[in-house]
Amino acid sequence: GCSSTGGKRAEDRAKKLAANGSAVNTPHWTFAMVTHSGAGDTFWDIVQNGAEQAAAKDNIKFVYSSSDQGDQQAQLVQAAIDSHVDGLVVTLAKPDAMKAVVAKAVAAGIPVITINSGAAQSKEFGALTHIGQDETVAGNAVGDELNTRGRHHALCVLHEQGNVGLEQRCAGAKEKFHGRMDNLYVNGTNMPDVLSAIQAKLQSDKSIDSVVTLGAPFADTAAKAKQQSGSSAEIDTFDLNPQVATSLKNGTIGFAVDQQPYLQGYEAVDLLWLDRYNKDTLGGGQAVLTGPQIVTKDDADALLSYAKRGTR
Amino acid sequence: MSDLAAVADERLAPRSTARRLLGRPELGAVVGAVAVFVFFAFAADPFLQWSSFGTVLYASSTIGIMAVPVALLMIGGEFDLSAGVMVTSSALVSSMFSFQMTANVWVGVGVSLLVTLALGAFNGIMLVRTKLPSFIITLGTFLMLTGLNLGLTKLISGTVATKSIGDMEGFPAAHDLFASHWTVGSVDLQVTIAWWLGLVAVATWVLLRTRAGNWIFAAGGNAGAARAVGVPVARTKVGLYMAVAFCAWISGQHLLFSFDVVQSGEGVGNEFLYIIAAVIGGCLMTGGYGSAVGSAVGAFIFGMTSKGIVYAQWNPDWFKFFLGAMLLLATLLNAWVRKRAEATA
Amino acid sequence: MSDLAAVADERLAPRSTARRLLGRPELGAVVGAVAVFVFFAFAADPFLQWSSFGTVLYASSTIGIMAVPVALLMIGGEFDLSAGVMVTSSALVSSMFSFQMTANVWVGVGVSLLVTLALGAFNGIMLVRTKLPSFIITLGTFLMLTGLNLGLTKLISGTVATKSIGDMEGFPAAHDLFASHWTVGSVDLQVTIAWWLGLVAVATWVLLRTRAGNWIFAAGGNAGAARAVGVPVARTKVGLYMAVAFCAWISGQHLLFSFDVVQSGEGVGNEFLYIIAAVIGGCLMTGGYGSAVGSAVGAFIFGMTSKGIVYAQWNPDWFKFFLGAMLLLATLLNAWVRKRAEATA
Amino acid sequence: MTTTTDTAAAPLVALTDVSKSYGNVRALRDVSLEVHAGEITCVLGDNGAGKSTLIKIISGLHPHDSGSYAVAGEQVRHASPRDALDRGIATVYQDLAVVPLMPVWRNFFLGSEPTKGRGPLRRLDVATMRGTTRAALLRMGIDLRDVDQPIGTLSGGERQCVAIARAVHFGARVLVLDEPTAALGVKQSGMVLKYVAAARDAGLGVVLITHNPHHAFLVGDRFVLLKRGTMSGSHFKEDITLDELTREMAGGSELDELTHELSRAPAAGAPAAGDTPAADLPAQDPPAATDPETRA
Amino acid sequence: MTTTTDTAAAPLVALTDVSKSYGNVRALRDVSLEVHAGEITCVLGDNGAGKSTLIKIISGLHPHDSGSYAVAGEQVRHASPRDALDRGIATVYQDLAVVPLMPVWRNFFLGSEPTKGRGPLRRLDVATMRGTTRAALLRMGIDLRDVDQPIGTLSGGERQCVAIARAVHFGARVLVLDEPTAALGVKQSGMVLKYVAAARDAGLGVVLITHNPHHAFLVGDRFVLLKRGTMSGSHFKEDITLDELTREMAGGSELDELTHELSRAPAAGAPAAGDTPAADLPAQDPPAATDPETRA
Ligand SMILES: Nc1ncnc2c1ncn2[C@@H]1O[C@H](COP(=O)(O)OP(=O)(O)OP(=O)(O)O)[C@@H](O)[C@H]1O
Ligand SMILES: Nc1ncnc2c1ncn2[C@@H]1O[C@H](COP(=O)(O)OP(=O)(O)OP(=O)(O)O)[C@@H](O)[C@H]1O
Ligand SMILES: [Mg+2]
Ligand SMILES: [Mg+2]
Repeated sequence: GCSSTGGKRAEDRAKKLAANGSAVNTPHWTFAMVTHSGAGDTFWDIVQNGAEQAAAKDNIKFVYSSSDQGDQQAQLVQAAIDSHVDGLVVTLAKPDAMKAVVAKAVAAGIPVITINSGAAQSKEFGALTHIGQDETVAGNAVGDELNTRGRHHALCVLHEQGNVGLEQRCAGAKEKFHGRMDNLYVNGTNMPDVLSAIQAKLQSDKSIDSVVTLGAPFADTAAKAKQQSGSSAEIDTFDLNPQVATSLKNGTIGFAVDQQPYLQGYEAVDLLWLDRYNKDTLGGGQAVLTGPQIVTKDDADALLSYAKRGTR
Repeated sequence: MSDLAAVADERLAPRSTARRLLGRPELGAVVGAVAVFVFFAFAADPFLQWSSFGTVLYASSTIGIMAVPVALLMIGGEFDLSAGVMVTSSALVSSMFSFQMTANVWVGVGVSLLVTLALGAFNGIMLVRTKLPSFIITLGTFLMLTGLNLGLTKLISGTVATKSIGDMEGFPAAHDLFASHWTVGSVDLQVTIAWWLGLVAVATWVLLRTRAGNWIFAAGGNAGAARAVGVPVARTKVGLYMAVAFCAWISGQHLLFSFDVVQSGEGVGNEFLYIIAAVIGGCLMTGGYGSAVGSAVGAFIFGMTSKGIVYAQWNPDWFKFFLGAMLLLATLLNAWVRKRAEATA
Repeated sequence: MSDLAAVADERLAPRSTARRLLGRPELGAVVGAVAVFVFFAFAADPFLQWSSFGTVLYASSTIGIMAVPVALLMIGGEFDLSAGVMVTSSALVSSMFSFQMTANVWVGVGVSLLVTLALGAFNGIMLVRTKLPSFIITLGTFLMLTGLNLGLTKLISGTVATKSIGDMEGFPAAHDLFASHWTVGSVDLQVTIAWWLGLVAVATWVLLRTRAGNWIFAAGGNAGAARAVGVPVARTKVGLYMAVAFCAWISGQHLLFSFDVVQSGEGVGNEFLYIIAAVIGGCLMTGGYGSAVGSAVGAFIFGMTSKGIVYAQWNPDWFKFFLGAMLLLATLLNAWVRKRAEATA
Repeated sequence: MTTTTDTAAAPLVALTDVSKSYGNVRALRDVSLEVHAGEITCVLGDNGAGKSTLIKIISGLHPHDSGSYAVAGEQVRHASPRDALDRGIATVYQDLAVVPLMPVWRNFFLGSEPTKGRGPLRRLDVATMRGTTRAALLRMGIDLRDVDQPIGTLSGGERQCVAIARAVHFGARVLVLDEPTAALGVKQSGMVLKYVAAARDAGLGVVLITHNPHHAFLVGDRFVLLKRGTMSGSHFKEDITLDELTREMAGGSELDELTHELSRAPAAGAPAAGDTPAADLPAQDPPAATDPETRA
Repeated sequence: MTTTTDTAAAPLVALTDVSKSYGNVRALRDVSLEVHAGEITCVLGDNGAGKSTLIKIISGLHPHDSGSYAVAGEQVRHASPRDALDRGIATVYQDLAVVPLMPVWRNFFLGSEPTKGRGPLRRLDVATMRGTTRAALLRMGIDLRDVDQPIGTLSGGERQCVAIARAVHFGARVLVLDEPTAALGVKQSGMVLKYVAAARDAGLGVVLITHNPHHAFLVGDRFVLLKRGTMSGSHFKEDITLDELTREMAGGSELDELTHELSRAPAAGAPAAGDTPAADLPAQDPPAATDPETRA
């Protein structure tokens, strides 16, 4: 039987196909991006989408790889150098692990751009420029926003233990937040565990008045946990996805802080191309910031359709 | 042959029913469970609330549903490292099929059942055909499924998560079956708890009272001997892998219908939780020994411990440390109780 | 007893040296390695460069250093799930001790050796004392170490990573020992490769030519029988866990001295890479059979595959899928070659 | 040589020129054997001669490399022991086919469990299983304390008896026994031989492997002698004497030498009541070639 | 009862009122046993009587629950088989203590490997190990194709011979053998008895378990009879006849009945050359109580 509501047909009907195809006639260069992301992370998925779109436009072959272990990430950069790529985009979540190998890339004449984390080290390592937003700064923005909203006791839900980026987000929020902030580690690959852990936490401490999840997929689960444990805490989150946009719209989620991951990927590839093509740089030696942007109910409507197509 | 009469045997020390009960594999684990419960009852005030009990039961049931077939598989002498991601695969198939075909969600659920069973059969058939260790075979499946989950989801949905099917036909009914919950007094009971207990009951019946159960014990206890007396060892093992797949399908549907959306990267690592539950519950790593009830107790111990630490509000940085220490202590207690029971029985 | 003379035996089919070689466990894996190599030589252009060879060797060596003792442990019939995080623990101890005490880094390295060996001894002694399966014991250690790594690092350093010790006394010398590299022609060879090959050689010698090696095989092949003929099984197992700890220390120091800084959350999951390498290299999951050279070949296959996929620039979403498929194929080929070799030998 | 028999029908089991190698070890070469209904075929031979290998081919555990294997005249190639069992061939293996951790009664019925009820309620008939197991073992002189104890905790001989009782219980047409009495006590050995004879009388074909020429000669109808993987002889009972059989099994001339050595040995101890040491010898296996009758 | 002996010194091994339970199974109750230098002590009994349990206590594999255990007059409590080995007690276990996947020569020397070289270069003396293994087995009449083959691929009897050869090779003061000849061929059984006698003559104390009263009577100096976990008798060789021994082992009266049943059985086959069925019986184990001499 067919469903008369929802589904792909509904989506197709709503979909506006964006024009595609390369607009330049530069050689078919290969750019590699090596990040510290785990597999299947929504944030990095959007970064990739941005990079791919720029690559399509600029006639670039785009190669992505990632590992959440510092030494593995360094090896992946080394593999990119071995493959003689024409440009390299890296994240410096673990700057010390990347130092030597980035220097190697620079020495091999490969232009390097850093994105997301590593604003402080980017220049020192010899990168052209840095695009994005330090996780700490994003965290700070959350702390400020919580203060604005008059929260007193927040819960920071880390969906992976020992992940540098997540720790920075929480630490950044804690730094600026005037109230008390607790950490909660959950097993991000096990959604029922996320649900029951947040639920347990909310049951055991009724004074928690806001829950901050560090990734969009966990916001909805936190909302569910809140509902099932009868708590009245507000759910806030880092990053966007269609569900978060919808929830923002209908008020289940208070706010989301967005770093515009699409921009980080898109701009990195585009700037590499500009460097190759025209020796252009952006930012004048300063990092190019892509956020943080606080997204609330008011912006949600506008962003929903972009989130649905995977670019916000 | 007068001295062969079945009178009370002088070579047997008398043994009370209580002691006999204590000698059963799962009842060692029960003592561990009670200890963990008592511990957290004192260490964590909110732990004794009825509502907390519902949360702990839910956490236990999501592991327990898979721990049952994994325990059976371990009794049958094999592992399944792909069990964790298979749950996600099952949810993804169901969601994406319904969505892409704009079909009633029940169609997706049915297709997912077939696909998941096929995955289980693949594991089993590869195992008996190649005679490689199950660790290697299912590790291969694990990696391949992890890749497929991500690759196919991105290929089809364009993102790393599926689209919401919450507004599609058939969703409410499917939600009721796989992800509903009732409120009894102040306890919120998820339907997974019913699935869990049902599966434990069926598995116990199969293990102890059917030919298949006999074959499972034999296949794990001594595959060569089992084959020699005519037990269809290969068929039994394939069947066990399909049982794992079936439960992965249930778990997967729960995942889908309670969260509407499935993240393609989920499930990795959960296979070990299932194995942990089975082992705490008394299954031997080497096969041939264990019980379904034990796996349930193991899942319950795990659920209580992981949630109890949260209720106790201990420093979260040390979460894993406490988890490890508690599990070790529970298992040690379990082993100690069993040894005592055997020695004095 | 004339017919008992040691003349050529009519019951033995003739068997050439080449065939005899083919029958060795590790040489099955070698065929798998060659196949993977040839495959990527065609599929990935950069794979055949000398510089890539250095990268692949380095990747293999970081797994291989740990795969050696893990293989020995598996031959001895046990697992170590804590091997991955123990590497991180070792690096953390070394770094934090030196930094906090403002001591020469060699002091930290020494303390780290002692602490890591103590961790190994803990695993081993718990195992032989409690008689619980090693899966459970080392799972407990794994969880506890994961928690300790994070908890202690945050307690001491305030963040999830240690402070840099790159400017401390003794660092250059320690860096030379654990993390230097030479450039030979256009190949960049890391010192870990030397450590790796050295460990393989020592382990092979121990396994095949010493009493300890005999005991390792016996402890894994039939612990009861070994005990009955007087083999100190418990001591052998504790020793094996300490060997794992020793290699974890080497790996940990490499991690520290090549990156100055250690992330407390790393290492989780690597234990399986070590086990994979050992199993691909022909170690039996059930113990009593395997070789150190095999584990090296297994690590090499894994290194080639994981880096080869990157060199081939395949869609990264499918990385895991390719990895799983390649591993399965390599192991299948390995098993097939061995079977053929045995049948026609 | 064993092609013509008085039993008219095709033999229950007929192996012709069967060979089997394990890797480069040639365990069997061109061995032929026939098993007829109501007859006991004894396979005799030294350690490592290939007797168990032959058994394993008959019972479907190993496929044969060459030669032919017919059951009741029909050419077969058993893919698994199940096939052989389905053709009515029940086997007691030397390296006992039991599952150590399972209770005795489950082991007894393993692979042929009786059930009751139907459909989803079909279940093991546990009461029957326990009862039958206990009774079958009692008949063999084994009084088990508890049929629920794991079979791995039984003594070697008790385990052997379970395996034999099981094969006898399920033996439909052919009963194959690999050294059934090796681990058994005096009483149990007698029981087993009685069972073997009873099975033969009931019309079953029996293959019996034993190192004891006396046991063999007592119940056997034909004797197949293996030596280092090849057939070194095949005799009907009427064609051979116990003495010849023993001598052939022990490899002939070397035995005498040994007998002399041994016969000196007991002299070091106290003299046996009534018997001279030499008179003891015939009664036990190895130097049986020095049977009083033979030497006289 | 076995307290006074002609050998003046303290017995090599003395167990007094030893008991042992496995969980709720009382396997042994108040058993006493002495092993003297230059004597062979036979432990006899039905299946499941507790013989192997007794052996395992002597060899340090299981601790005893109560009673005392003295080696050469000194009270001991072995924590592991290593302790017993260090006190010169070498054992052949019924459920063979071999590691199936290891080569024969490694199994042979397992736990007592000879080494050469010193310091870090100390290594197994592989040449000696292979050579000794091969030679020791050849002496037992086992001509191994390849001492490098995994011991698990040997036949049951071959494996048994390796275990015996090992114990004999390392046996310093006491040699304990649990049914060593059960799986052996005619020739090998003779060899083993010869070894046992030789060990005795060399001044070792030997404990021999067997189900064969003939074997026992041939070489034994004292006999300990176990029945359902308790001692049912203890005799010197001079106090008992083979016939009495056999009768006691088989449990007395029931045996005659059995013998009659069995003696009818072979009559169904072809008549044996020269011998009557009844005359066959004495030569084999179970109904040995009907030895011609006895019946006469
Ligand atoms: N799986 C195997 N792999 C290699 N060789 C084997 C295997 N099984 C048996 N053999 C060899 O084949 C030969 C015949 O073995 P088999 O077990 O058939 O002997 P047997 O006649 O039963 O001896 P026994 O009387 O000692 O039981 C032996 O020499 C043995 O070493
Ligand atoms: N590990 C164990 N657990 C429980 N019961 C055991 C165990 N080992 C042996 N038994 C029981 O103890 C009794 C004595 O066993 P043991 O092996 O000593 O007998 P045995 O005299 O050697 O017999 P056999 O002649 O058959 O080898 C047996 O009834 C057996 O069932
Ligand atoms: Mg045999
Ligand atoms: Mg015994």
